[in-house]
Amino acid sequence: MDILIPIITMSALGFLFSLGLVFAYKKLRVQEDPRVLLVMEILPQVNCGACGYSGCRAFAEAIVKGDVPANGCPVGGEEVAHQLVKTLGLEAVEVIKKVARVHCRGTVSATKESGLYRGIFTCYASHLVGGQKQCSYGCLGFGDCVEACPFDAIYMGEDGLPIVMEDKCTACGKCVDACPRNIIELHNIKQNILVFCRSLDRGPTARKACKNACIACGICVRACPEAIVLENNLAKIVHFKNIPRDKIPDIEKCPTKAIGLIHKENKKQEDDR
Amino acid sequence: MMPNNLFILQSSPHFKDKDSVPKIMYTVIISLMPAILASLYFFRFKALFLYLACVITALITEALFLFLRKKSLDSLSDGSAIITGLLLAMTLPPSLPVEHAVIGAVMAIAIGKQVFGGLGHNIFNPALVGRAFLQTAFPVAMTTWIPPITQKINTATFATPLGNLKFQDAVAQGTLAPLKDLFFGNIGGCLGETSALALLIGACYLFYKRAIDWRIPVGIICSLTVFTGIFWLINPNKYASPLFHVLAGGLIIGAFFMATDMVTSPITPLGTTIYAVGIGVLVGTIRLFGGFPEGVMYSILLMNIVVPLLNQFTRPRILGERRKK
Amino acid sequence: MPPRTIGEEFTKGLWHENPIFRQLLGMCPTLAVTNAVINGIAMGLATTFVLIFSSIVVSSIKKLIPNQVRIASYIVVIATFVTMADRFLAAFFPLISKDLGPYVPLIVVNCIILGRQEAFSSKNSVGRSFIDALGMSAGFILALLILSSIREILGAGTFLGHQFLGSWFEPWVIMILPPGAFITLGILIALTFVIEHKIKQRR
Amino acid sequence: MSLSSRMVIVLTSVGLISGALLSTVGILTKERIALNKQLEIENAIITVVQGTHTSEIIYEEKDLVVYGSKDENNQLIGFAVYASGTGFQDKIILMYGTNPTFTKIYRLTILEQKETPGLGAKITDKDAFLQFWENKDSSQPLTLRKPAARSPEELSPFEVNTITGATISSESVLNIVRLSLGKLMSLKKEGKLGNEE
Amino acid sequence: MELVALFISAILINNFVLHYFLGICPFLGVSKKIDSAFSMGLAVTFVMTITAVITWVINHWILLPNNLEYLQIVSFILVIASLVQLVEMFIRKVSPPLYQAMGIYLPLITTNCAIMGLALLAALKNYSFVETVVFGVGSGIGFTLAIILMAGIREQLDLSDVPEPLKGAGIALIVAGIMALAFLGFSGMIK
Amino acid sequence: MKTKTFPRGIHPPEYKDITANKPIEVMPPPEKVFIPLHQHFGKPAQPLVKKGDAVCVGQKIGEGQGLFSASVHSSISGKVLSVEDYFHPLGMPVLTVSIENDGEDRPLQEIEKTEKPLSLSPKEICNKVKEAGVVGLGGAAFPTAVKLSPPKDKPVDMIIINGCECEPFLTADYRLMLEFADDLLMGAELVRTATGAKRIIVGIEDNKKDAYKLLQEKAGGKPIEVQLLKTKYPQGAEKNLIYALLRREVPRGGLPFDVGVIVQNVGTAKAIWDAVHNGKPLYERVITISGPGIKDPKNLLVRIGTPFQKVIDFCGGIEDGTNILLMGGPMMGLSQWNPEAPVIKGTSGILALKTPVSFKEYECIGCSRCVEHCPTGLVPTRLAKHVKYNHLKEAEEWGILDCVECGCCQYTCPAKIYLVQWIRLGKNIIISNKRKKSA
Ligand SMILES: Cc1cc2nc3c(=O)[nH]c(=O)nc-3n(C[C@H](O)[C@H](O)[C@H](O)COP(=O)(O)O)c2cc1C
Ligand SMILES: Cc1cc2nc3c(=O)[nH]c(=O)nc-3n(C[C@H](O)[C@H](O)[C@H](O)COP(=O)(O)O)c2cc1C
Ligand SMILES: Cc1cc2nc3c(=O)[nH]c(=O)nc-3n(C[C@H](O)[C@H](O)[C@H](O)COP(=O)(O)O)c2cc1C
Ligand SMILES: Cc1cc2nc3c(=O)[nH]c(=O)nc-3n(C[C@H](O)[C@H](O)[C@H](O)CO)c2cc1C
Ligand code: SF4
Ligand code: SF4
Ligand code: SF4
Ligand code: SF4
Ligand code: FES
Repeated sequence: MDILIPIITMSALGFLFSLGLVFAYKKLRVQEDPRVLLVMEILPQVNCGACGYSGCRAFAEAIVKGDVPANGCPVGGEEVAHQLVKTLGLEAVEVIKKVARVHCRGTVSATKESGLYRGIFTCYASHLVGGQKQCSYGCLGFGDCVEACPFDAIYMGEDGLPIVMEDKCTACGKCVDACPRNIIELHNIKQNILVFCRSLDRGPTARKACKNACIACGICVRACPEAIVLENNLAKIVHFKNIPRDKIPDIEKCPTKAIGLIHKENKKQEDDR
Repeated sequence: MMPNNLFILQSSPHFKDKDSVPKIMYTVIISLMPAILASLYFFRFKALFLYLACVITALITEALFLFLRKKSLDSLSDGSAIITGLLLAMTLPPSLPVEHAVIGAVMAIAIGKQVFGGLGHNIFNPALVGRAFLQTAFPVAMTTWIPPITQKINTATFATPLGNLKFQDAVAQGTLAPLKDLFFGNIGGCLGETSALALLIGACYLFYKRAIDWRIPVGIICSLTVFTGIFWLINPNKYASPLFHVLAGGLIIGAFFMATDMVTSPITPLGTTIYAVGIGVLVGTIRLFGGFPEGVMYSILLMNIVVPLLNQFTRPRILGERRKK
Repeated sequence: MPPRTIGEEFTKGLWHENPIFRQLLGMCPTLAVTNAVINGIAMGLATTFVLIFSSIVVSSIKKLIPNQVRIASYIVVIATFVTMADRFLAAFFPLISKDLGPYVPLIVVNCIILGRQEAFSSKNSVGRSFIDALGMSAGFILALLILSSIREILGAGTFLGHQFLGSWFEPWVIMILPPGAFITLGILIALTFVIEHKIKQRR
Repeated sequence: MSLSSRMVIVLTSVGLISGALLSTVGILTKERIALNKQLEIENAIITVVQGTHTSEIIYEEKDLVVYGSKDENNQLIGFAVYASGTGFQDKIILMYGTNPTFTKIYRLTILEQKETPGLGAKITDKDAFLQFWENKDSSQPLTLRKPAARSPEELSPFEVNTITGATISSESVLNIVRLSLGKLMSLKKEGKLGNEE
Repeated sequence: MELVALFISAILINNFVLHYFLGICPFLGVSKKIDSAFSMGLAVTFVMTITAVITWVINHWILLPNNLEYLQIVSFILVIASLVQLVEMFIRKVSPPLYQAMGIYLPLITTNCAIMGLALLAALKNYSFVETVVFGVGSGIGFTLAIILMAGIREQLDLSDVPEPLKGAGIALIVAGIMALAFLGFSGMIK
Repeated sequence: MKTKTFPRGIHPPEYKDITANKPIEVMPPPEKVFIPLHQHFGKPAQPLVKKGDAVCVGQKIGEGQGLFSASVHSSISGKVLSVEDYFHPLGMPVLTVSIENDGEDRPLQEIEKTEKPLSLSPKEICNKVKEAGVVGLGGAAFPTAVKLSPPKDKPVDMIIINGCECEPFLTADYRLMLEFADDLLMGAELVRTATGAKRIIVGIEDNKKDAYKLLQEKAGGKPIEVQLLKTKYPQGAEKNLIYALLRREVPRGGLPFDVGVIVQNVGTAKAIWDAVHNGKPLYERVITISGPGIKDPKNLLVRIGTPFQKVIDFCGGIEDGTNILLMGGPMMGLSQWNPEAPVIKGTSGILALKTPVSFKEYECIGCSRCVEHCPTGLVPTRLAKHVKYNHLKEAEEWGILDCVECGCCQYTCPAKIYLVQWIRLGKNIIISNKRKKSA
């Protein structure tokens, strides 16, 4: 008897409880698209929001619904896009790997200070009082972009300019948003030539403020008019694929080296690290 | 342009009031002096050693943390650690062994202040965290009292006026300390709390310098008066008078010097008022119904817990704002 | 990830996935029973017992259990072992049982146990689950031991009930009380972060 | 087999097996645990009424149990009173022994308390507290000695000691004894305590 | 009077979190924002009250009469687990806004020792039915109070410079310690 | 008469005596002026001239675009040197017309005087004001024509003429009130006519009693009330001024005409009169050049576009040890690094100060002084922290967008925290995020 009562009680409890669960399972189950979970597993799960959704989960739901193409996640890049295509049976899409690039060479030594800045040490704050450099377009060097990067892909170089580690950069665009002077832009990683200046000042003014400024002398434009134009005192690469290899040395004759090959630069960056 | 000719580039405003954090802190230190001198008079070397131990330990602990966190040691000179040390010492019984005081000062600065990020970030009043730690760690030593030098008696154990009230039924027995003694300091108790007069002199200086928010002492004293007054009116043979409660124990020092700690009190006017009234009521409750004779420390710490919520939910009305009912 | 070796399976519970310091699981018993080393050890052993046996049982019946009643069945299994441990203590160590009060029965809701069943035993073989449970328990006991040693030594001046510090030492009563438990654990967790950080920097 | 029936069967059988296991364990340990409890009480009775040979419950209500203690010769030598009340933190449960007329307290022991360790918890300590409760005269109301005395000799027979720093706990113990004694006296008057004499 | 004392003591003196160390996981886990802390507190109070009632019934009508104390653990936990699930489903059906507010915290409650602790403590202390209910409600409110206060503090700490290693659980535990220290001020209040 | 005021606020040292007794001097036009096409709240003006064009005084050189904009006029006669980006006192380069003076000060031919301006229709007044490129001279440089045509559903019953000039050092408005009292009262009447309001109140702080007396005398017989206010900063901030004078509260995020009020600066009132009565565009204004760094402080009537350096040189130059150059007052002014920047319509003064170069910043100690002094009723420390820790949503909930950047909080803060800069930063980020979202 002593043994039977507990056994019965327990079995009864188990029975009742399982009935409850069966009931719950049948009646109150929430339907969730299992593919969302699959997609979640593929996504990088950093919830950075670069895709334009409020997080990886929202993106997963969107892609399952078909609202975004498979390459919608800039962070995941090619590999994730590829897997998504495979898993969901979507149409294959082309993925251009992009990276962030800094359009300024206004290092501490190259530029002149405008005043003794006193205040909050962020680029944005300094920008709001006009910036502590005479160039009103250049990098302010407090590293808002570094702070903003969720992947630790930017660091502050010794000469006061941010350096992007291209292997870590996922093109999430946070730094682009963070920079008050719009110095950072996302580019196709294959683009190897860049204008490292944003100054719209006239040549003499620009040069006075920064040794490495684009002075709108037009040497590069003359070297390759198909791809480079001058706009508001600044050289602009319209379409980098139009630059033939053999023109590069001519372009690099830029007196302030405001335009040039990025990969040479990159080598130097590698060494800096 | 030469760099040294550069103009300053900054955001407005370009004028600043002359007051600064160290100035406020040193004002408080000066205002504590009358009470410190009084306690040195009442307890002589015992008091001196406690003050020295607490202040020095507080400074060393602060320096250690600043060093560990790779911050500039300049902040030592802002005076806040000195205040913490002094106030801690002022809340200790004169007979407390110096090594206990040292532990208290370490805890006050370490757990009460630096773990939160140092000056300005702490949630709880550091000196009282130190005292609460000691009270809980060494309850016996923290409730053993010696008489002041002005009372020429020589007993090993001695009770404070509030202790008498709680455990000896002093009102009924008629052994309650006279108000005059409470006011001038001819009683036992913690270093800093014996003489209400000396504390009030310091408090006047604080008011003169506008270093503290008047709402806090006024709110505490009023609410305590009302709370204890009600019971006193009901049964004056059992409960002590409100004036006794205001003058006894740590209330004056607590209301003027500890509850007013800016870091750990609310920043909004309404919040501050609620905070002060809360302290007064809690002090009354603990003194009349709690297990401890004195509740100032616990009341302030308890209200410290509520301060973030008070700040959150008592945002002042913005000019032109219409509040939803 | 390559499969972990048996050794790694065991040691991960000691440090990298230490249930208390790293995963912050099972905080309640940790705080509640560490006022004396002996209680800590008893609690640790009881938890170990439950963890190991329920791991074995769960991993061996995992295939039979439909997903929907998974948690319920695990809870019953765990509760069964907890009851055994509880009864055992009450029968043979009545004093300790009294000290631990309701915290032994509370092992049943200890997140470490259910968490391990969910995360590990329900997916791995009996052998691996056993090793994993062993490692986790060791980590748990280790944490309890550290915490309870600090608390007992400072709070009572004793270790396992024996005078540890000299009689000059005046015990810090607070360490035996709730505030001491919280504060000590808080500091220990911060310390493990610091150590972990240092280890990472070394690499 | 459908999923639902599998769910039911699995959970029921888990319950079944668990029930079986538990009942075994339960039965195996039941006696032992009951014995432990009983031993605790018996030990306490022997401590507070020394010379007890047998004892039996002669009165029982919530929070108050009276055991009559008899020696080898089946002579009533006193009562062991199990009583409880609120202390500083939580309930204190204690037991004390009296002579058959309740005019003398032999001894006191604390069965359960949750007072502050190192402070209120000293009420379980013989040197600090319990020894001051030996052989008290309870024909008059007991009073508390504060400040504390150093040795039992300093106390009058009607006085019990405080623990320095733990007045409340000491007072609570005294109160529990006082209250239960009062109750017992009136019970006795009403003749509800059995008719031993 | 006794009941009032029990109630106040459950909230302030023998607070579940600060005195008994029960429910620490949600106390640490769900105290980052005041809103969610409040919802969690509500959910816990709610479940605690129901648990108190049902476990009392099971204990006094089934287990004790049959001498089955040793089934307390198993049966209580089963009851709690199923109860939580039923409550969750019920709320979801009946009031979606309420579900949004507190439903998502319900699953967390199953492995919360506060609930189980309540059932066990009430059984251990031999409370009567009314006492058990008061104890349940009081403990729930005590838990809510503690977690909301904690959340307020943590929101403020989000605006502070807490040392890196202490961020998160470390500082939360220290704050809990000082809170427990302050709550000691209430001890001895109920005699 | 009782002085009125608003709650909270501060009492910074005034330093008005330096220039209070110096009558307005006329500064001769410089050889070159640099006239930015963006000197006002709203869209920049579109250039109407190009390099090499000849222009005369008062000729329109930039046309306002759209509703919120204002036209820009030449302040000298001469030749346009360039139309290019140039330094601007606000910090960012702005499209600027630089003109070389031919020394003739040739006025525009077609200037016409209106004999009976008060009998014009509201529409006509507005048009004349708009043509003249008048913007608020009290600081925000809000296009006045827009202010004068409030939406139909918000009738205006009250005009407030803001003569508070609460910023330390500045005395331009004060001198203007003393020397052009009639003009500005007439200007006020014009505003009243244009908007159909009933009453006019002129608010003057009690540190300018003689201006108060003078205006009260002149206002006799007109529906104009002159009211003395207790000296306190920022009395001149319009929401506070409206509260002080009328006890009306402008709703959060609203504008004065939400409570039936229009506030105009005294200088603006005069400019309106000049525009409507004399047909004179806004090409010069009164500014105060003061501060311990100026050798010979003055109140000057200056042409818009004159570089600061020229103005300072006219006042004897800068003293050694000057380390900060401001456009505007010390509470809200903008610090300048480049003395070549030009005077614009919103320039109320140029100050050269000697401030302590370094001071230590502390952590906020929660003293609540900023809360006690914020005239808007905000919790500045909280706002700053929310911005610092990137809780922009919370910052908005706590009313960051209501901050008028008066600087009271930072002035009183004993920890010397850059409260206003944090708040400004937060406002900028929030607003630009909102723009991005709506775009
Ligand atoms: C500011 C201040 C706060 C205090 N707070 C408490 C307290 O909360 N609890 C306490 O027991 N003593 C506190 N004290 C000490 C008491 O004022 C006093 O010394 C105490 O009443 C002694 O009583 P006891 O020994 O009987 O506990 C405080 C002292 C000061 C100066
Ligand atoms: C943390 C702490 C725990 C305490 N625990 C107890 C206790 O368990 N029992 C007790 O009687 N007093 C305890 N007290 C002290 C009482 O509050 C009270 O001060 C004491 O009973 C007064 O005793 P005394 O008159 O001998 O100083 C405790 C005090 C503290 C600070
Ligand atoms: C903090 C603050 C202070 C101000 N002080 C003055 C002042 O002293 N005098 C003034 O005319 N306008 C002052 N203003 C500008 C007024 O708020 C308002 O914009 C102006 O009086 C409107 O007139 P206006 O359009 O003619 O410039 C201040 C604004 C702020 C935000
Ligand atoms: C009016 C005033 C009261 C203070 N009271 C205390 C106090 O009670 N305890 C303390 O540790 N520090 C006190 N301080 C110093 C300082 O605020 C304290 O160290 C900070 O809490 C540390 O962050 C006080 C400072 C002021 C200005
Ligand atoms: S923040 Fe910039 S550098 Fe960092 S990952 Fe994103 S795009 Fe790349
Ligand atoms: S690139 Fe932009 S954000 Fe980065 S440091 Fe330079 S100015 Fe700042
Ligand atoms: S918060 Fe804004 S409105 Fe308030 S005092 Fe500071 S600057 Fe002025
Ligand atoms: S005035 Fe400064 S220190 Fe005081 S509360 Fe405001 S920000 Fe903090
Ligand atoms: S261990 Fe108690 S809630 Fe997790």
